[in-house]
Amino acid sequence: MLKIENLVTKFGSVVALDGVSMTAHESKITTVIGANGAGKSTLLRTISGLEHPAQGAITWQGESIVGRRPEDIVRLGIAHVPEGHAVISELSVEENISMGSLFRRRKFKSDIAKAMDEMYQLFPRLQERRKQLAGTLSGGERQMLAISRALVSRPQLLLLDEPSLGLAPLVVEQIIDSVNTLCRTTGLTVLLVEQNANTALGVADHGVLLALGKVVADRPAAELKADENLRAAYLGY
Amino acid sequence: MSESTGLSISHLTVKFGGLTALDDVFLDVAPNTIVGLIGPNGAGKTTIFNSISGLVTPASGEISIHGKKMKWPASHQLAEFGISRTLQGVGLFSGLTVLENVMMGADITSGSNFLKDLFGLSGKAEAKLRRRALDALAWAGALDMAEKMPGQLTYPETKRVSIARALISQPKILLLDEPAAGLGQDDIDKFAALLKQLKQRCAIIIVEHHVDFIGAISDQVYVLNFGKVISSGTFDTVKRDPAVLAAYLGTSAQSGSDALGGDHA
Amino acid sequence: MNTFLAALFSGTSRGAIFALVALGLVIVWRGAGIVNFAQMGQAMFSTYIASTLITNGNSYWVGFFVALFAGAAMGALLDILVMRPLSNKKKTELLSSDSMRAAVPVIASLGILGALQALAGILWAAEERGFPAPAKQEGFTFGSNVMPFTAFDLFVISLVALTLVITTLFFKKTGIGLAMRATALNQEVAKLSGIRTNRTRTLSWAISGAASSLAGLLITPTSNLSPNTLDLVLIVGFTAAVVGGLDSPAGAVLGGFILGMVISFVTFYDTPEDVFLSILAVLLLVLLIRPRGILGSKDVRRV
Amino acid sequence: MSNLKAHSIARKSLIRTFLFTVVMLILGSRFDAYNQAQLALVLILFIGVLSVTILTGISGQLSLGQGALMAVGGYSTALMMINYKLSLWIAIPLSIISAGIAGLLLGVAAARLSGPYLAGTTLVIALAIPTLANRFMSVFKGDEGLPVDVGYPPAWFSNTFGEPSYEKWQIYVALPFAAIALFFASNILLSRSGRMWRAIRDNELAASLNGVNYSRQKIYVFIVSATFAGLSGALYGLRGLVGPSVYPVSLSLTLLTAAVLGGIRSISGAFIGTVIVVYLPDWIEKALGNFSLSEQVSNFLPALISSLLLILVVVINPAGVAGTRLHKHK
Repeated sequence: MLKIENLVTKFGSVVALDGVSMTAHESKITTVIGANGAGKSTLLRTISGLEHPAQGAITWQGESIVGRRPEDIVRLGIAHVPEGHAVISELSVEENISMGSLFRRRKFKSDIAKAMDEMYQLFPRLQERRKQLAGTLSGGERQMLAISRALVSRPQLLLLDEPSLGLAPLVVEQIIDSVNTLCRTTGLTVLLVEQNANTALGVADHGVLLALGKVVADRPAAELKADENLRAAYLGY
Repeated sequence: MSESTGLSISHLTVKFGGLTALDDVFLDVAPNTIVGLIGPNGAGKTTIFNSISGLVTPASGEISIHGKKMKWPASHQLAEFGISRTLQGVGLFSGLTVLENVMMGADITSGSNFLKDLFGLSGKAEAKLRRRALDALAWAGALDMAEKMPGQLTYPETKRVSIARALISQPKILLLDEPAAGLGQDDIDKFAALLKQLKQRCAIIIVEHHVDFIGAISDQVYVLNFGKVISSGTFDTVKRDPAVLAAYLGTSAQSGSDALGGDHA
Repeated sequence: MNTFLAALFSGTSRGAIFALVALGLVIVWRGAGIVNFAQMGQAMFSTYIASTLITNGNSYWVGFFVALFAGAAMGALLDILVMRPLSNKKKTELLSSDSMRAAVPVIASLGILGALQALAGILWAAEERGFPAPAKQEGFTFGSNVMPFTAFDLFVISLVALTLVITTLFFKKTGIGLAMRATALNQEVAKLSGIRTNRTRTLSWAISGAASSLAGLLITPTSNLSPNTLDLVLIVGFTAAVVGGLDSPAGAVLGGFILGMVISFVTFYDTPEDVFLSILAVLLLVLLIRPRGILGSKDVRRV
Repeated sequence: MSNLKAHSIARKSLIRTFLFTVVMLILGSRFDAYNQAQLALVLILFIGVLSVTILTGISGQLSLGQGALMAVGGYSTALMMINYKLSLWIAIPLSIISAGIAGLLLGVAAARLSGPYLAGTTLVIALAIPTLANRFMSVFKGDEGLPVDVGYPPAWFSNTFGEPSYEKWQIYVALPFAAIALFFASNILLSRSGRMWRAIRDNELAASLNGVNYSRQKIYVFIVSATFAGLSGALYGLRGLVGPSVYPVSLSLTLLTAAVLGGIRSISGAFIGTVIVVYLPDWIEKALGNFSLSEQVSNFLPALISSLLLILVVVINPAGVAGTRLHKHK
C-alpha cells in the first residue's frame, strides 16, 4: 500500500502540490485525474523521487521513501512510466526493455529472460520490432515500450503517467486494457494519472480528482464518474 | 476577413517529420478582444504560437496582420509587426535586473544604436526607455521589484514582470503562453482583472489549460484537439459542444479518424 | 608511389591514435555533456608515470598497464572532485543560462590541464624525454627496399583496432555498456530504470581517461614526452571528434582517420608548417556544411 | 544605474576612467623600476582580459583564441612600424582595425557555433594563426619574429615632463590605451548593447522574441572583443618582440584565467584578475622566500597555483572574486 500524507511540492516559488493526501491500495487501480497543470504528473514524479517534496510523507509498505533517489526507489518495487512515451529513441526496442531489468541482473539473472518474454506476450507488436530503434516506432508502440520497460523490473506498484497522451482512442483502449488485465491477474498495484477522465474512471477502482494541486474529490471510481465536480474541474462549470 | 481584423490565420498546417501537429487551422482575432485557445495536452496550442512567432516554419497556411497578408514573421521581427509574446517558462533573463528585463522588451525601438552606445551617448534614450519600463512595471503592479534579480522573485511576481516586458513595446497583438500556470486562485483573479484592462489596448491571444480562467475572460474560444480546431465561438456555446466534452473527458465520441498508433505533438 | 605509400601508412598509424583521442572526448561528451580539454593532460601525466617506472627498471608492460590504470583513476577523480560538484551547482544564477553552463566546465577542464602540466613540470622537469616503443621503429624490409611502415606502426594500428573492437562490444553487448549509453542519452529514464547514473558517468570519465592514456603511450615514442607535447594531439583529436560528430563514436573514428590522412599527406606532399592551417581548413569546411559533424545527430531547437 | 540622465553614461564612464588613470599614475610614480614594468604589463593584459569579459562574461561565448587576435594586433603594429616607419601612436590604432576585421571573420563563423564547438574552433585558430609566421617567412620573419619596442619619448615630452625611465615610458604608452579601452567597455556595459548581449547570454530565444537579431549581435560582440584583444596584443608586442613565441596558445588561457579569477562579468573583475595573474609569481616567491626551492619547482609553482585557484573558483564560486555581489541570491 502506498500512503501519501499532506504532500507539498514546490518549483521555486510555484506550489505544484498543495497538501495532497491519498492512498493507492494493494492490487487495485487508483486513478488521479484532473485538468492540465493540476499537479498530477508532479505527484508521480515526487513519489518516484524525481522531485523532492517540501513537506509531507510518502510511505510504501510501511516504510518512508521521501528523500530517496529514483534509482533506489525502483529497487523497492515502484516503477514509473513518465509522461510522453519516455523511451530512448536511439536504443533498440530490446535494449529499452532490458534497461529496466539491469539492476536485477545479479540477484535474479534467471528471471530476466522470462520477464522479457512476458513483455513480448503482453505487447506482441514489440516482439516483431525487437531489433528496431525505439525512435522508429509509432506513438502507441512507444507507449507500450515505455510500460514494458517499467514492468520488466517486476514492480509491485506501477506509476503510469498519461498513457493516452497524443494517442488515438483505439490505441488508448488497448493499452489501458492490457494494464487492467495485468492488475487483475498479477495483483499489481497501479496508480494511473490521466487527463482522459472517462477512460481512466472506466477501469479504475478508485478515483482522485486534483485541481490546482489539491485533492477535490477522493471516491470510488464509479461514483466519481457521475459527479458534477468532475466536469467542473475540467471545464469550469 | 475584414479590414479591422487584428490577426487572422487560415489553413495553417505544421508538420514535424511525419507527424501533423497542426492540420488546416484557422483563427481570427479582432482588435480589443481576448481569444482563448484551449485543448488537452499535445493538441497543438503552443505550436500555433510558435508558428506566429517564427519558431516553427509552417508547411502551409496564410497569416494576415491588421488586415494585410504577410509572410510568416521571423522571431526577431515580431516587434516590428506589433506582436509581443510571453513564454511558457516565463523566459526572464536571469542575469538582468527586473528593470533591465522590462527594458529589453522595447530595446529595438529605443532609437539608440551601437555607435551611440560605444561613445556613451545613449543616455537620453536609456532614460526614456527606463521611464517607459517603470511605467509598464507600475501598470503590472511590480514597481517595487525594479532593482531585484528575477531569481529573487516569487512566481506570480515573475509573471507580472513578463507581462510588463511584453507590454512595454505597446504591441497591437499580445500572445500569452499559459499565463495562469502555477498561479493560485487569488493571483489568477488579479490577473484576470489585469487582462480585462489590457484589452482596451490590444488584441490578446491566450494559450491556457486553466479552462475556468479562459471562460471568465475570453470573448472567443477556440478548442483544439489532435491539431484541429474542433469548436469555436463564445465560451458558453463552446462548452455545450459535445465534441469539446468528449475531448476533455475522453468519451469516445471522437472522430476516430486517426490511424492506429498515430500520434500528435 | 613510394611517397604516396609512406603518406598512407603514416596517415593510418596517426589516424588510429587520433581516433582514440577523439573517442575519449566523445565518451565524456555523451556521458556528461562536457568537452574535456584536460584529457591529454591526464594522458601526459600517466605517460610520465609509465616513463618513470620504466626508467627505474620495470618492464615496458608494467609501465603500460600502470599508465592505463592511472589514466582511468584520474578520469574518475576528476569527475568526482570537480565535475560532479559543478553540475550540482546548476541552480546558481551564473550557471542558470545554457551558455554559461556550457562554458564553465570547459574552463574547469582547462584549469585541470594547467595544473597537471605544472605538476608534471615540477615532478619531472620540462625537458623533453624519450619514451620507449615496445616494437622496432625501423621500416620493414621488402627485398632490398625499406618500406615506410614499422613494426611499431603495426603495433599501434592493431592495438587501436583491438581497443575499438573491445569498446564497441563493451557498449553494445554488456549491461554496464547499455547503462552507460542510457545515461548518456536520457538521464531521467535511466534513473527510473534503476541505473545509478552518477556511477556510470564516473565510469565514462574513467574509460575516457584510459583510452587517452593509451593514446599518450602510443604517440610519445615518435614525438617525445614533455608537459606540453600532447596539447597538439588533443587539438587534433578534438577536431577529429567535431569533424566526425561529437556525439558519435563511429564519427570519432572516421574523423580520426580523416585528420590522420590530411596531416600525413600535407606533411609529405607540402610542408609540415601547413599542418595546422589545413586542420583549420578541414574544421571550418565541415562546420560550415554540417555544423554537427559528418555523423553527428541534428540539433533540435526546442521551445 | 539609478537616476540616469541624458549623456550620463559617458559622464559616468569618464569619471571611472579618470579615477583609474590618476591611481595608475600615482602608483607608477611610486613604484620601483621592476614594479613599473609589472604595472605596464597589468595595463596591457587588462585590455586583453576585458576582451574575454565582453565575449564570455557578457555575451556567453567561450573563445580560446584571443591570443591569436592579440597576435594579429601585434604583427600589424610591428609591420607598420618597421616597414612604413609609422609612429606607434598611428600604428596601434590602425592595427586595431585589422584585429577588428579578424574579429568580424571569426564572428561570422561563431554565429553558427556554440559551446564547445566554438571553444574548440577558436583553439584551433589560435594554433593555426601563429604558423602563418613561418609560412610567409619574408613578411613575418618566422620564429625569429619582429623586434619592436616602445622606443623613447619624443623631445617635446622629455622637455616638458623630464626624461622618463624606459619602464615609466612603458606605463605612459600603455595607460592612455588602457584608459580608452576602459571608457569604451564601461559605456557598452552601461548601455543598451551591453544589456542586449547579456540577454543573449541568458536566453537566446527570449532575446530573439524581444526583437534582438542575435546572430548579428554576436558578430558585433566578436568585433568589439577582437579590437580589445588586438590593442592588447599590439602593446604586448611592443615589450620587445612580436613573434610566434610571444603569442602562444597559453596566452589565451592566461587571459581566461584572469577573467574568471577576478569575476568574469565585470570590469573591476577583469582588473582584479589581471593583477592576480601578473603578480602571483612575485607573491609566491615572497611567501616562500624562506624555503630554498629548486628552479624546477619555482618555475612551475605559479602556474600550478593559478590553475588550482582557477579550479577552486569555478567549483566554489564561478562568479569570481568581484562576482560575489551578483552571485549572492539564488
